[in-house]
Amino acid sequence: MTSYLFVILGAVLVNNVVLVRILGLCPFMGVSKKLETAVGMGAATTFVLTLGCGTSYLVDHYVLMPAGVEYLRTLAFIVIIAAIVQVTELVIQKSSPTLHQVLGIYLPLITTNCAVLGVPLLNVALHHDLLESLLFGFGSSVGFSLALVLFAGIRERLDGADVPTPFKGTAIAMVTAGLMSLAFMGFAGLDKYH
Amino acid sequence: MLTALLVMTGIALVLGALLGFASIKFKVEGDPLVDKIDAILPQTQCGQCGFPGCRPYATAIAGGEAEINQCPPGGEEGIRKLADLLGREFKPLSEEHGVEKPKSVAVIDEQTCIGCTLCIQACPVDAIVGAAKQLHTIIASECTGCELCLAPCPVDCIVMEPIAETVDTWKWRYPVFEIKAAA
Amino acid sequence: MINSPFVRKSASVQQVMLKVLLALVPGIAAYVWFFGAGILVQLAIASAAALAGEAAMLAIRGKPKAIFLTDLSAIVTAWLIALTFPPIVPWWLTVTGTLLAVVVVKQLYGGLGQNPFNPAMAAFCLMIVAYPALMSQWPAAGQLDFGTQLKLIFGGLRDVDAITGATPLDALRTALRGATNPDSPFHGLRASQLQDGPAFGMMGGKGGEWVALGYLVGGLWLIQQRIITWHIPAAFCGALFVVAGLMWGLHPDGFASPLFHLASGGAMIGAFFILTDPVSGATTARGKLLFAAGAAVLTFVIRAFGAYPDGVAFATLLMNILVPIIDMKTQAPVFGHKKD
Amino acid sequence: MLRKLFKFHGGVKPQTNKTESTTAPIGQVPLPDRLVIPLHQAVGGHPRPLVAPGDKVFKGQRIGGADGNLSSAVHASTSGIVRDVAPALMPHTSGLEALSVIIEPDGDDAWGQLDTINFRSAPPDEVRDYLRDAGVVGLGGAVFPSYAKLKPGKEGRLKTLVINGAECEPFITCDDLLMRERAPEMLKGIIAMRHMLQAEEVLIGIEDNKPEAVAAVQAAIAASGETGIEAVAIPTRYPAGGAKQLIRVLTGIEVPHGRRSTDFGVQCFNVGTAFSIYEALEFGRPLISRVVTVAGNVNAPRNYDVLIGTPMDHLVRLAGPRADTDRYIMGGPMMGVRLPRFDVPVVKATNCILVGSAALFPAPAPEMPCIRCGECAKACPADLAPFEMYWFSRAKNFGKAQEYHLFDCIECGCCSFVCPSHIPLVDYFRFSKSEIWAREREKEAADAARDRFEFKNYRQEREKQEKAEKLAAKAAATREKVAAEGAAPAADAPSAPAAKPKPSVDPAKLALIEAAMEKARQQKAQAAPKNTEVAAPEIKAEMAAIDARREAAGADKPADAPPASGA
Repeated sequence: MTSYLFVILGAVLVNNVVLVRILGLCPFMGVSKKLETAVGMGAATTFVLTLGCGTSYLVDHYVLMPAGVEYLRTLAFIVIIAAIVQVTELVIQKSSPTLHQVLGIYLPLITTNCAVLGVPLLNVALHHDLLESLLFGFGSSVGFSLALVLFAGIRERLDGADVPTPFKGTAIAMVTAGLMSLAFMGFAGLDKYH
Repeated sequence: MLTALLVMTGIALVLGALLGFASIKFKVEGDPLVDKIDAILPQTQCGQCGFPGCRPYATAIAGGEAEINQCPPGGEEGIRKLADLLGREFKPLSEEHGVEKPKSVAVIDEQTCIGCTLCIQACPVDAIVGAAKQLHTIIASECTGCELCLAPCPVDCIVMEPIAETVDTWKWRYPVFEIKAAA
Repeated sequence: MINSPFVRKSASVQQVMLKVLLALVPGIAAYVWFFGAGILVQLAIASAAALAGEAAMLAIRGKPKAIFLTDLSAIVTAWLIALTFPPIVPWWLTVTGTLLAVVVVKQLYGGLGQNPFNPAMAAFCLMIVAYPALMSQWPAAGQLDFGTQLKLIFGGLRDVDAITGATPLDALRTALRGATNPDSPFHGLRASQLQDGPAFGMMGGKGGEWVALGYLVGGLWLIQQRIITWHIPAAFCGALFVVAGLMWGLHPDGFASPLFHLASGGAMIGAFFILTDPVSGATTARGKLLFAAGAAVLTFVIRAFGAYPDGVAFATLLMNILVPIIDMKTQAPVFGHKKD
Repeated sequence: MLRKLFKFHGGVKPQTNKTESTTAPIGQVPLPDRLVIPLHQAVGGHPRPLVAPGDKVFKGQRIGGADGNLSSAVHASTSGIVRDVAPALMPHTSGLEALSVIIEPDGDDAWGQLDTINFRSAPPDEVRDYLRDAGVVGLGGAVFPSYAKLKPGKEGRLKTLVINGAECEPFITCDDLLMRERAPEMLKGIIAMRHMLQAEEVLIGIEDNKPEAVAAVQAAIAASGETGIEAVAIPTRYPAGGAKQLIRVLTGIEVPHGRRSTDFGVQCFNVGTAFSIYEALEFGRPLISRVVTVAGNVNAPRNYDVLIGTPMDHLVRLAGPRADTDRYIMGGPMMGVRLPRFDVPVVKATNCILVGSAALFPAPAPEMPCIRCGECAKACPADLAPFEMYWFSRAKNFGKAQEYHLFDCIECGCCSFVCPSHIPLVDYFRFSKSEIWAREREKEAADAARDRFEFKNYRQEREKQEKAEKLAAKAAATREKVAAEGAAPAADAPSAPAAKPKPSVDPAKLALIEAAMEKARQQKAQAAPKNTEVAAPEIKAEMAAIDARREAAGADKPADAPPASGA
């Protein structure tokens, strides 16, 4: 039980997928200008990533491994994720057109979000079982959403700051992301404590 | 090798079926986004954007066929709002579509007007009243300042006049953020 | 043009900052008394570096120098850096840390009032990540004379391990973790026994607890002067006491006492001087309570389970990240919308 | 007996500077050479001018008629000749002009005929209309038409009528002196208001730094023998005289922004308003003068009874302005309005002319960045977070500023007063508010334009269709006709050509043709101006006026300007 908790906690805080593993920076920088869209993107990614982790585990264990074609893993995972993203896009377009427009290019980009591919691959590397895979996927995406939402909160405020012109926009956002990453280093070692 | 092919084909088939199902199930009719864009546009219907009116322009933006910086009456403020709504980067107003001007209304010179009704037909918002061979008048409060009536007038009796500020419409100025270097 | 109001209270940022500096004096006095005058050198180095960095950035940005250099905000940052860094770090480390704080964490965001992160704590975290060894060497009270301190700060003398140890906080944790490990020299020891060691005083580290008391006195004066409100110090100390007390109550031999937590490390300076920084901290009453309590919990977690000797700096930065959302969600109801 | 008082959040205690101007009684002002009476002096619609240049007016004669749902009449302050009805400079920071009636006094100061009304016997609506036409507005500074506030809430009665004699702004003492000298009259006005509102109790709130006023009002209440009216001394703390703050202090009720206080069983009037209501009801005198404090950089600060329209410099001269005077402020130092010139007229909103100099009101130290210290939030009587509103106002992020309740701000100036960074916070809020209002106006205009554009498209579409249908019908008819003609060519064919060569037909037929042509002309005249059908009456009137002008102009030069359309 505790080990499952540590899987989640580790994925959310200690090894935060964006701030510590530095995965998924594209949507992290791109969709964090407004809190509202960040929340939407976080929810979409959480959905895709959790589902992707479960599906890829199943495909890996019940299709690829029995067939002895583990080398197709990356390829197969990309295809699965792409399909899930497509479905998600259709659902969002139907349910929230504004969110769809705002997520814009970033929604299809979830496909190429390295976090979304990286986490299922990490699952394989870490020899997680199905439940652990799901929890790790969920934890990672919650970590991603958390970082994204907090980052968006800071950026909304930074909008009014008198930032020197050369650093306006993405530049100061990168500095901020760096400092956030630094802060998250404070969690180092927590997952090793037992 | 064959196994690999079979596996990938199988995956592709299953996912393809899923996607096909989803695209039918979640089909979207129309685009509510156009309304939101249209709500931001100033409704001058001036056509400076290259589209016949504000709504066509909104449709073009939503469809990705037009840039957000083609509306001079909306000005920088309008572009910012569009950028905000659509999550796009702000761009300065495109020069080929015109420049931002102070808000004006058209005024008909009563002495010169011949009552030809050409301006009435040109006015997109029915802000000109009058009939054939009668004098035309512009309803200042309804004029959007689109300038579309200027060109058709055969005797050039319409001029644009900037709207004067009154005590009611006067705006407080932005407090200058100044720090005197000498202090 | 000037519009109403045409009358104003006489108050200035400079006055606020000056009072913060004055409030640090009792703590600094205790610091000098127990640990030697080396800290004064560090304060001077940090102040000079902060002013230089600020002046350079203001010049580059084309902002008026006189008014911003005399607002004393850079000095406050500098002093907090000097007081939280070990007193014997080499001068270049203090300078680098201060410059990073002033130039990157403060001026790149637009200078005074605009930085989302506490500059001093960001500098501390950056330096401890970059130079973990140098940032973990703390002399014990009265251990080093002024000459040795100067040599350590400016000279090549870096045989540090021989003369300095870890902080009491760090030492205790290492020992407590070792207590359950049969291979460790601390095997079988208990927290209460460990705290009898020469490095420990009545509550916290020897000498360190007096410095903490100095900060407490200065902090209370700041509250009395209405520069800060009671919310953050109270919530921080209260939450730290409760969390530490809870764990200590459950495992008296596995964790240090809550008083020890309050009296050691950066707890007091954090509660009264660092977390209360209005720019990077929460501003609503409820937000302040939440912000400080969160920082206290994180401080304890990092101290007890994490990899770094003290948790205040990281906890501050982590809570700084949360501030915009805390502030947004804890706005007090406005006139006419209260439920009472 | 001590009443339980409530506290409002925040507030400040600026130096009051009130004693100097209370030493002398309310003074009289000699008639100026010229009175400039702006027509728009109160919240609501612009009154219509009722006089023309050259007209002779009596004192108290209505010169501007209330127009629209919420509007208040304006009157001549003295008898004389109307010199002009033209735009004149307003006592407003903008330095803009507005339509004013300029009167040259004849020195007689003669009242016209004055009608009174019995507020006890007359129907309430009539009394309200009477007060509207008497131009009675709130004299506390907000100049809201009083008649509109003299309606009890839905229940038809009111719990508490609050009378505002707090006068919290530094320097201003006009209400203080009014209460000291005219308490019995003011009380009669209050009794009338109480009757109209059916108020259970009346609380007169007076800041405790005005003990003489409290005593005078209490004496008047005792002398009148009325029960349920109480003068309450409240703690001196700015802005206790804000209507919402005073209601809070006296009753504990907080009236939110955008809600009517009558919904909470409370209504609030200024003491000066009560006095004007007395004057109007008792003597039929409309609001043509008010008590104005002249204070600040003058040798003899004092209160004067001033005719509306008196140029301010005429008034200030009586108090002896000092040499270094560089500005007039209308109102107090906390919320006062910087005036564009010295000779702007005294209006109904003028409670004080604060004479300023650089020494008395020095420019604030340079604005520093906000350090989010929260002093402004501590001082805000509306429980707002001014530093957040400032942050987003500065960045012109108005949506966010509104999320922090920008429009709940009463612009009292407490935040700017305490700010250690010397930020003109209130200026940022005024800026944001007026930008938002402008944007709302633009949005409304855009929405209306969209509607009209869509309607025009719809109409054109419909006309096109109708035309097409008509054409189709005509074509069908012709086809039928042709078919019919084809069927019976012998019957009709000779008659038509036969008629043509004969120019002289019988008069009956001629008359018929004439009638048909006339009908067609009429139809054309009716049909052509399609888009005038919906035009508002004023626009039709405007068109008629233009037509008249044009006819007149056309008559002047008939030869060289023939209608081009005729050519």
